[in-house]
Amino acid sequence: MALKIRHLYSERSERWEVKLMGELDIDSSTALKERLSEILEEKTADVIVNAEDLEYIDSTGLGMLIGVIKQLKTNGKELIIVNPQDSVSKLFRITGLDKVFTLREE
Amino acid sequence: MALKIRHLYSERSERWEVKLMGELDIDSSTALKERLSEILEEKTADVIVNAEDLEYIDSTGLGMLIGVIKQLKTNGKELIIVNPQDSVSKLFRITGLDKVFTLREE
Amino acid sequence: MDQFKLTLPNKREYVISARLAATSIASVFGFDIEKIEDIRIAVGEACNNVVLHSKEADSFEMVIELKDETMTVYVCDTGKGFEVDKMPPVIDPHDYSGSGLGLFIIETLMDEMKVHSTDEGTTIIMKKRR
Amino acid sequence: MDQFKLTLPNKREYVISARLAATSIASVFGFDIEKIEDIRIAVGEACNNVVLHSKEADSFEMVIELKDETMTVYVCDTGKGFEVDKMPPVIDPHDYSGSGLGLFIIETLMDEMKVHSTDEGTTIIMKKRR
Ligand SMILES: Nc1ncnc2c1ncn2[C@@H]1O[C@H](COP(=O)(O)OP(=O)(O)O)[C@@H](O)[C@H]1O
Ligand SMILES: Nc1ncnc2c1ncn2[C@@H]1O[C@H](COP(=O)(O)OP(=O)(O)O)[C@@H](O)[C@H]1O
Repeated sequence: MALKIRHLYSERSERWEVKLMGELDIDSSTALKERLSEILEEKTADVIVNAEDLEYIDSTGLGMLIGVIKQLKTNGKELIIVNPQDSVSKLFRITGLDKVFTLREE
Repeated sequence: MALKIRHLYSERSERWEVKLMGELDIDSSTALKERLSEILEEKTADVIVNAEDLEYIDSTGLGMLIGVIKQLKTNGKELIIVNPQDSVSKLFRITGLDKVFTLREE
Repeated sequence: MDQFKLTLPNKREYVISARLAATSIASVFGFDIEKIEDIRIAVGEACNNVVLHSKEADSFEMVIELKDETMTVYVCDTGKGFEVDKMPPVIDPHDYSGSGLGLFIIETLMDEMKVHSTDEGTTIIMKKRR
Repeated sequence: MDQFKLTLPNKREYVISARLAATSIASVFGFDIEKIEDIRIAVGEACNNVVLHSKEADSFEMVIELKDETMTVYVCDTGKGFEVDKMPPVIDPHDYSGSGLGLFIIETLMDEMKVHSTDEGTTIIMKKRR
């Protein structure tokens, strides 16, 4: 598969840490959506997405993440994207979605 | 370009060290052939080819290297391929060219 | 002029192959990394639209032309098409719900974009200069 | 069955794009890394032959079919062809001078290989099972 997903719950910071490697596109976003639903059902918490190895995202990936963010918001939780590559931040920037997502360098 | 070539002459071991990164194929083998001609004209010496980042070689790349080996032999010099990846060694093995080339792990 | 044509099944799992073919050709043509990324995303969005909105078509086509300084990409399907003029204007990002950004992204990342659509299918034409 | 067709200019610099398209499709089809590498090399050798021996053709075609457990790759050109029966037997590696290994490599790496050649062109058909 073109997207690898790793997740773990950090007891110390009380949040989910999700690492994405590869391409988040129209095909792989379904797998990520399912994975996020599963873990958030297990425990509702903030989600930190490590995007340093995420090489590609498209509008379907963005749309799926926005759905997750909205769902988290109803529970007072957030999703933060950490260390996106230039090509990925560029897409957030040109779509104006950098105002909707929380992006962070660490 | 699909092949990156780096070379340096090691005074200590008195040989050329050539590092190949990417794909040595029908298109890029011309560039490598030219580079090897140039450096061997500058100084006739053994050539160590670092193949750890060589991701692909085909019969045209093999044929080109054989030409260089033959030319080196007339001067009592050799070409050694170091640390080839599995897919590259496999091609040497199935063609029987592992008997013609010197392959080495370091 | 050098021309490439890729016909592929209209399935979401193969969009990645179209993207890769396009970026590989762009790379041979000598685009820099940032422009290759722009092309990768634009081609992806165009193919996504076929998969999402032209389900009637079993397969679709990507044609790439390299001429002088310009790469032109055509993504053509035989779906039911849409009314290009009735497209809503640019969306407020805060209202975005996963739809309506594809063509906007293409327009922003490429130097030129044109869309032809009839009830026999849609062709999107994108140009990028080196 | 899923079918792909790539038409590309008969130039050595684009062989890499055909290889990449084939490996990307093989990867989506679920081949393991070693088999993907085999396909990459076999497709490369078949395309090299077109570039080297069918210079008359301006473009050539790669067709890929995915069915059940098998990927079939056709590389078709409209060059002058060759006499398949008159092919020399396997070469002694010590005598190798850069020619005559391509078809042997394809035969070794793929599960099946067939060559059809007339004076109107050559098609090489290669099969690999998952
Ligand atoms: N290839 C296509 N076939 C049919 N309709 C299309 C096609 N491409 C775009 N459209 C129409 O144009 C609209 C806007 O497309 P786009 O900007 O990519 O946003 P999205 O695909 O997210 O809805 C789509 O919702 C669809 O109605
Ligand atoms: N597509 C082709 N068109 C014309 N002749 C070909 C083609 N493929 C192979 N041949 C012929 O078959 C011979 C053997 O091919 P091959 O085993 O790949 O070795 P090589 O290409 O290194 O000579 C070639 O030398 C050529 O004469």
